[in-house]
Amino acid sequence: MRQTEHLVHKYLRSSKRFPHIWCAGCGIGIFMQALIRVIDQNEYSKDDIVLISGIGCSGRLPVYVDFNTLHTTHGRALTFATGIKLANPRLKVITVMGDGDAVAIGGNHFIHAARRNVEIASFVLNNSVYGMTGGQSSPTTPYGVITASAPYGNLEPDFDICRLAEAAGAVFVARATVYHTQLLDRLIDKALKKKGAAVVEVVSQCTTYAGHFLKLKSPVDMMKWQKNNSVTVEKAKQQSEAELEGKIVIGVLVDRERPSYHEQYQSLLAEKSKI
Amino acid sequence: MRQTEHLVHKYLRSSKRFPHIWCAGCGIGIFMQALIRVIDQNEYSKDDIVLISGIGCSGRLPVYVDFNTLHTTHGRALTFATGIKLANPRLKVITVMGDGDAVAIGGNHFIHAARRNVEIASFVLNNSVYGMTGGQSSPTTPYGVITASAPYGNLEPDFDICRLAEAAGAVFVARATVYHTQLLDRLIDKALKKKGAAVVEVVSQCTTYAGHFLKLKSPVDMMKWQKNNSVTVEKAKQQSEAELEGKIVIGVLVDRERPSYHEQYQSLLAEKSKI
Amino acid sequence: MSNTKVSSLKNPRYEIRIAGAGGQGIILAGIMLAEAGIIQDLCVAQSQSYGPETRGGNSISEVILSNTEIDFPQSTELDVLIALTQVACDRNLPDMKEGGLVIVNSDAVQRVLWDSLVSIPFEEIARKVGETRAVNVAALGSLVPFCPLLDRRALTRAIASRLPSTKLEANLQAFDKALRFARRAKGRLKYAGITEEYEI
Amino acid sequence: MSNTKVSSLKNPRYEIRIAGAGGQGIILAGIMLAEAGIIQDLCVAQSQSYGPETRGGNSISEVILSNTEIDFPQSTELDVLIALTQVACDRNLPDMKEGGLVIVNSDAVQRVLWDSLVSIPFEEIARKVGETRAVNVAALGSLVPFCPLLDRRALTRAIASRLPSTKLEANLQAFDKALRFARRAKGRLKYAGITEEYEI
Amino acid sequence: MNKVEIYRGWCKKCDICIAFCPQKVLEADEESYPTVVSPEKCTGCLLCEMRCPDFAIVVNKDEESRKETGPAAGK
Amino acid sequence: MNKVEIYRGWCKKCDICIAFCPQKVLEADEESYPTVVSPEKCTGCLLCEMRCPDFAIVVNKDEESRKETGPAAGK
Amino acid sequence: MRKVVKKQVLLQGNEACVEGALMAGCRFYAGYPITPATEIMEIMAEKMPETGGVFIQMEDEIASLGAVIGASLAGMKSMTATSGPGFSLMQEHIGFAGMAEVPCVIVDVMRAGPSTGLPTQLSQGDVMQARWGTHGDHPIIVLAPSSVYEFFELTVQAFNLSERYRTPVILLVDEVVAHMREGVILPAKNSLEIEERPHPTVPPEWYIPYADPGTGVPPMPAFGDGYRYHVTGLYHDVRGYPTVRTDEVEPLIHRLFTKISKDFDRLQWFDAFETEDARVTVIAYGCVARAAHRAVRQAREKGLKVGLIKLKILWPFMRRTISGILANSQKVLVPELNVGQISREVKRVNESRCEVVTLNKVDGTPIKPAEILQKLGEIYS
Amino acid sequence: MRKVVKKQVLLQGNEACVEGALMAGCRFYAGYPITPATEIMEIMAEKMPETGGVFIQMEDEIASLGAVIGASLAGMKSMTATSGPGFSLMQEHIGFAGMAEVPCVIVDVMRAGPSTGLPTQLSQGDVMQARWGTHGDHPIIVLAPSSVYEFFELTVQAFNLSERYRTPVILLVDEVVAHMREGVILPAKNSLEIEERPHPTVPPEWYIPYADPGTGVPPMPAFGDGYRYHVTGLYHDVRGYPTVRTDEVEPLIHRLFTKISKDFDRLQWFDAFETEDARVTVIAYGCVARAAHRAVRQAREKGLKVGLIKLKILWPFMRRTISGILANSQKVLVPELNVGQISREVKRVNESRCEVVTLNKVDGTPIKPAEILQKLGEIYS
Ligand SMILES: Cc1ncc(C[n+]2csc(CCOP(=O)(O)OP(=O)(O)O)c2C)c(N)n1
Ligand SMILES: Cc1ncc(C[n+]2csc(CCOP(=O)(O)OP(=O)(O)O)c2C)c(N)n1
Ligand code: SF4
Ligand code: SF4
Ligand code: SF4
Ligand code: SF4
Ligand code: SF4
Ligand code: SF4
Ligand SMILES: [Mg+2]
Ligand SMILES: [Mg+2]
Repeated sequence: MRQTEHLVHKYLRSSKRFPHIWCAGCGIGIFMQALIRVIDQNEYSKDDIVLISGIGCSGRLPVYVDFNTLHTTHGRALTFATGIKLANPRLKVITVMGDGDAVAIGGNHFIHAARRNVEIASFVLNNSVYGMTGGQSSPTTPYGVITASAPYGNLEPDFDICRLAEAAGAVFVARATVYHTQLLDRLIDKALKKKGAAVVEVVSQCTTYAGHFLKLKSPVDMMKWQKNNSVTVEKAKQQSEAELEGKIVIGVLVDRERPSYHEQYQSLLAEKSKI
Repeated sequence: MRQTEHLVHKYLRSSKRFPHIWCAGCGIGIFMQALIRVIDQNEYSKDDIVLISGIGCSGRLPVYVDFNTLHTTHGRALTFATGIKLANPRLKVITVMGDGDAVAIGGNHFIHAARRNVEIASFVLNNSVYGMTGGQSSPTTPYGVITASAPYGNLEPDFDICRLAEAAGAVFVARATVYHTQLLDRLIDKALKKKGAAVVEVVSQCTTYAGHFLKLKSPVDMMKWQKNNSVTVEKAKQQSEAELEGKIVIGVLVDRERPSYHEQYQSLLAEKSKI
Repeated sequence: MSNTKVSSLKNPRYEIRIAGAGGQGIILAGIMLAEAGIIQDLCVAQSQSYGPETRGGNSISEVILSNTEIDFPQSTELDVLIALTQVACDRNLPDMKEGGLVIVNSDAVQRVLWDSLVSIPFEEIARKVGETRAVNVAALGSLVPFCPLLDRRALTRAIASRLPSTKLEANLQAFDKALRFARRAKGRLKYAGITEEYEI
Repeated sequence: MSNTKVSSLKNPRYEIRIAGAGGQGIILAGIMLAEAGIIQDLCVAQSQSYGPETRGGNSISEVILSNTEIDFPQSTELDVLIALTQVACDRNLPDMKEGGLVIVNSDAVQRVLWDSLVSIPFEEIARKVGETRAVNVAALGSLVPFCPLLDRRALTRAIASRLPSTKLEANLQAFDKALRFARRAKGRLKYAGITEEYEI
Repeated sequence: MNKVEIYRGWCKKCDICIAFCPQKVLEADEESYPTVVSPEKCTGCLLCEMRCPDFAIVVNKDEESRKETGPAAGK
Repeated sequence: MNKVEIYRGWCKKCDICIAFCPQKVLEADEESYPTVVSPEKCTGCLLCEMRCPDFAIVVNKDEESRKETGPAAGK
Repeated sequence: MRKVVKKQVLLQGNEACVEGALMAGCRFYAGYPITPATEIMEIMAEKMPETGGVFIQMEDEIASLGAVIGASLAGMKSMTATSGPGFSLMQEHIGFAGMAEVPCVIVDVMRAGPSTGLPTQLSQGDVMQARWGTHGDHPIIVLAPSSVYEFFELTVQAFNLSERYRTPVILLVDEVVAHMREGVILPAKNSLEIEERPHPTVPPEWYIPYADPGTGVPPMPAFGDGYRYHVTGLYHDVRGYPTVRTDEVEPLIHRLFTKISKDFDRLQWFDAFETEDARVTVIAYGCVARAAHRAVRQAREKGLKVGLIKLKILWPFMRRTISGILANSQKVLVPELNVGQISREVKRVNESRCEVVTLNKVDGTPIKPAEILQKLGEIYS
Repeated sequence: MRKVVKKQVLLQGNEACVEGALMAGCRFYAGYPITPATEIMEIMAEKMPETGGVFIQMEDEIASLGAVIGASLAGMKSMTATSGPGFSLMQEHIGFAGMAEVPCVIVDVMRAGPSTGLPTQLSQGDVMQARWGTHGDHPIIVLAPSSVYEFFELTVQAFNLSERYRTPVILLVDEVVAHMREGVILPAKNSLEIEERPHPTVPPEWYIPYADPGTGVPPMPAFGDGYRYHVTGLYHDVRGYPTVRTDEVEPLIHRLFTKISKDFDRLQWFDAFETEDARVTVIAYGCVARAAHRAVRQAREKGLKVGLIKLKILWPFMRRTISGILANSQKVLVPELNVGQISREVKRVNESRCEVVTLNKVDGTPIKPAEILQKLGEIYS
């Protein structure tokens, strides 16, 4: 019986680059496979997809896949994405950002993209740490834990990325973990189809750095932790704030309608353009 | 009967600089007077107050008052404030920012300061426009209105500054207008006393630029508009979202307790410092 | 690229400055004046300056008119200064060409130490025509009798092109009134060297 | 500031490089080696390089030991190369001094074209002592018989100072085993010019 | 009687004090400056002072108002 | 029978596939690579494939599983 | 073609810039307001929708240039405009555009600095920053107009150069040139040569995004054109993939420089006045060149043999042209509205051929013709 | 004082930097991680609380330098460290610190650029950026160590200069110097002279914050000291209040420059090796100076009369020292890990006294002694 070909091969750039640079058990690869799977299911043309990242371990994703790919500067992926979508609205524009990328240095672009509502599907790979630079605290690092830049424990509370996106105005906000792959697929699918600024927080594991300070030794432990600490949106509604303390609420958190920026701009063009 | 001295004279730097540069009827002066009043009531020492602004019409405030004053770069007031408060926790650190300053270019520092919870009292003078540069849209400019940079109407929805501060983690969040001076006094007072990141949105009028596009001709019209469109938090609780559409909800929106960054840092110092 | 011989300096070059406070429409007046030059197919250069306080600070607008290419686009020595406030007058006098003409707003300027001086009540004129903001256009009217390069019709066309039609009538009235004032004043001028020079 | 006459080059300078894959503790080994130099009061310079892939990429660490001031702190021609992987061996051979010594990890390196070669099963040794991560310390052990400047006791002290005490025992065992391997290998070496030079 | 003083050197004629005085104490004069037309109606509520963007208006309360509402805005 | 294939060239021995296979189909061999120990138990649920961060595992479903759950993860 | 006699129009410098951009085919503008560049943004907000282009106001200058680069990658000619503080913030992305070879035009209307400085006042203080502001070795093209018409013309050329070389091009403008109005005759739509970035002619399978086609400038498809490729700010191989191999890094850096430097001869843009027999030559740019022009005229009237070179390109520095001048003059005078920036370059290439005299002003006001004239008188011998 | 014989310790360059900062009295660190500067931040995170100082990780580099400036205004000696991309982002605030005269130290551990470049590789590409990166005319001091000990020593001096002149000081370090370990003997705590910013001696009522006390450096109280004053990035008068008056602007800019330039003589920091009779002199800095040192030794062994000047201060450029060298050598060789940055300055001040030869490498790897030796051989005559 012949060797079965993994679906990803239809989308990978060249096997020379593999195995990829991510550490054993790192969650980024799990997300990458899910993204490819959903794109494949929807039969989007590779030519129409633009995949944009910032800088970080997650920022290395685009180089592996055969789309129009763009590895930008740290924190700024959404600014490039905005330009691309407005310049050619036919393109399906996707950003992949790390937690540091999206909400540390890139926090301003993150909230403005959510507000402005340009149709971009954004995925924040939240591993609660700066992976690429060696395990420093990020704005999503839990309070109190010890990191490379917080040897006495992190004194800062963490952001809730989804609440921030919601408060800023994103029309679709959702959360999954890389453990919950099927949910992840569904959320990616919804985000890719949303006409407007869609944000999915993907809770992931940095096995090399975050495992250490979260006192979870192996990738498996970290994924078990994701499994055991997650609560679906539906269940969460029936729980008290205290019960939800420290839990990961997964599922669709916001799904609302608002005309996207580029739709409105297209109407403006239809009205004003003299050519 | 001798001429009564206005309270502000105790705090103004030199009457040579007056009348100040703000346009007739601009709300910034009303806020400035309120701030002085509350500081005076609390008998804070001028030497202990550091007043920090970014760039914009509101950024011109510090030059007039006899505190330790700092006029920084556009959008970055909170970063300087953070350094000052941590370097000398005894100081009462206050920032005054415009809406563009605080949540356009400065949006990232705004959410991080709220999250980090350094004890800084921040006042965002929201006139819904870039006043200093001549009336361009800001992130709080209402949808649809025509501005110097949106000749065909603003296509972007506006931020709710207070919701953003809340989602980011600020421990005290409140809103007043310059019409509601007494409320303003109370909120300034609470913010100055809060141990942690406190944010007060001060809805103000830019009579020169915003009046124009809001179709409110005079400062008086604009303040009437503030009066007529405001709803107190208490009343708002009894109203539906639809009823609140376009309304300014005033009062204390968030008031919660969380140890401030510098308190925690002081404990860390007490434990680790070898000198 | 080109290596040109520069032409002689013996070309008439007429430097006009309007000075006053922010909000008096001074920059617009400069633009109208420059626009008139364009309509007459002259070479023109218009520039302005104002303090950081765009609103209320001191503001000036200048126009250079010339028959040939303008090398330096800002004033070197003013042929005419129109001063709408006392401060503006005091600050700008040092930039006058010897023998140049100073036109002041008599409603706001009291003291001027200059020989060749014309005083016109621009604010009064503006009030009279029912459009207090017409001070700037009135100021332009006062220029006509003195500036040989300037064509009255071109200037009114330029004014018309930059004003909303509802305000035009009153503004042109102010323009005419000021022009007539100026004409009368010209007769009384002790010395007005610069204007003579071109008035052939 | 000073204008010194530089001293002669005739000073012994000993260049050691450890090369392998990220995660093999190579940089730590370099630091231990340098630390040993410090303990012996030698002049030392330690440096490293790795690709952007800190994890898993190629990684090298080098140490220069000298009795006198070290001018250039990186290798020019290696006296000793310890290669823990085949790729590391292939890539670093070109930097060898003629007659220098190559020590390879026989568990991972099969082909080497070099005269003065010593092959030691570092991984095997590490497994034997029950601490698979002791490969790097084992590698250090193999250096002792060949590097005349290096004092065994200083090196073990340096190792002890950089390891958690729970791991120390096993690591020192690996160190000793590798040292003994190396001693035996030294006897069999066809040609080991560089080492002779200092071994007096 | 409460005394409302206006400092013309700083006043920018924005009309705010006039518009929002609950007692209609103030009116614009022919030069558009606010001026006190009904001093007797003034309750010393200080709203005009507090809302003046240019610190150009100050209310000197009489004994009675002081007792009721405190000495001045700042104290 | 469903066939689970593991590509060692890419596998980084993270154990994720082993730990989360609902049927305990996989186990680590002596080199720590995952290996199929109970092929017959595999239900073709694809969870191992979907969770492998290195695309090193692929499940070739038999006819029956295909009918029940569709052809493969991607389709 | 029927020749239409076109009439003068009165344009502000910043307006002329927009006209130039439109003529060059700019269809994307992203920006953030800042004095004295704001007009460019405001006019663009009006014009872009009319021309089927895109205008967007971003949250800051970093975002603005990010969006501009993105739009350019999607195939649109794109630009932004700012002033000192915003220009400082754009530096990281200027380097990105250089490294990823994304055409774009950045206008810096200089104001007096450093820091917030004098927002409404005149200066030429950003000349060196335009060359060296971003980290790492990189080439850059910087143009400096001295009149309203030149601002129009050089904006067109900025786009042309940017497309031709796939590089960010900076227009460095002083406040006088940005804000003054002059009568200009705009050329007819099709009378100017408009350049487009090289497009790949091979099918996507053959396309190697960063291979040197001989010109140093690899063809560039737009995202969505079917040529899927990878763009990064990391050092990359010819396929665009990250590399640390010295044999791939070195040629990349080398190509980034040589694609422009091979054309140095074509990039000597200047106007010369009376330089042929000049004993003293003034080297100037921007509004100072206008003052110098008048001063040179006045000096000639007095019989002084002086000339003027007005630089239109500041970077790459016109070594060739200036060397020629230095060889033939006894002295050169470099008046600038800064403490001496281009004069450093003049000295660098001078090799003591002649005396380099500077005239500097940093108080926010213009250098007047009389000041230059006086200096010319002083140093003339 | 009893002399204690101190022993060598093995320190990494970045560790030595922290030791230097601590010895200089640094009590505030704000930063954002970036290769290859991250170690400085991580060690500071550990050391600051131990020394009673403050450490904070900010949301980006802009915020980091903002916090550093704030802390310095509140009286603490403060620093941050970054690399190219972060250094580009800091440019606006570097200008602010210069204009507002706030002492602070910024370490730029250079990586190969432009843009993201080669994060882990070696380069000296930011030399010109360190001088010219922010907008507007401004002076700056930039130091460049070439060994672990020097990194320690120059960090102490960076604080000293920063305090003495109330100016930001930049430490420009290459990856080799930052990451290598050498044995160093740290001086005893009190053996080094530590400078403090001038403090006002007059009572608050008499204090005029930006008046020149003769030294060009006005006394600086801390916020909270009772001297309430205004700090701004705008041009300001002696009281710190915004001004556009040319008679106030001009003296301010002038003072900002002269407070440093009057001390040029004191700021010629270099080491010279065998330069006295050298026919060819190498001018180098950072790790390249180490390679040059060896090459010069080797060349001398062969009988070539060559020497080396190792620069410790890059900016202000040591015109005086270099002019002396240029006057006495027949040729100078400037090897650099960039396309030629300091060599431009050498050429500028050369005035054709001697031939300036460059040796450049931009592939992320070091220049080896052998390469310099070879070049020396080639040009020696
Ligand atoms: C302007 C700038 N600052 C800092 C860096 C260094 N840097 C690279 S990645 C990174 C953080 C990565 O963290 P995150 O975004 O969470 O991604 P992860 O690696 O965890 O996937 C940092 C700080 C940079 N490249 N550019
Ligand atoms: C980096 C930078 N970008 C842009 C500017 C120009 N600028 C000055 S103030 C301002 C906006 C002011 O708006 P806001 O903050 O709302 O204050 P307001 O004037 O309305 O009080 C802008 C864009 C600047 N000074 N610095
Ligand atoms: S460091 Fe962490 S985030 Fe980065 S590849 Fe490794 S496991 Fe993944
Ligand atoms: S422009 Fe607007 S915000 Fe600025 S001073 Fe005038 S009214 Fe106030
Ligand atoms: S104090 Fe009150 S009542 Fe009296 S004038 Fe002022 S607003 Fe009116
Ligand atoms: S509120 Fe103040 S500024 Fe306005 S009119 Fe009254 S006194 Fe004058
Ligand atoms: S497909 Fe499902 S049952 Fe089969 S091996 Fe994978 S996880 Fe186990
Ligand atoms: S999940 Fe993938 S990488 Fe991990 S052990 Fe299984 S096959 Fe290997
Ligand atoms: Mg992360
Ligand atoms: Mg505003």
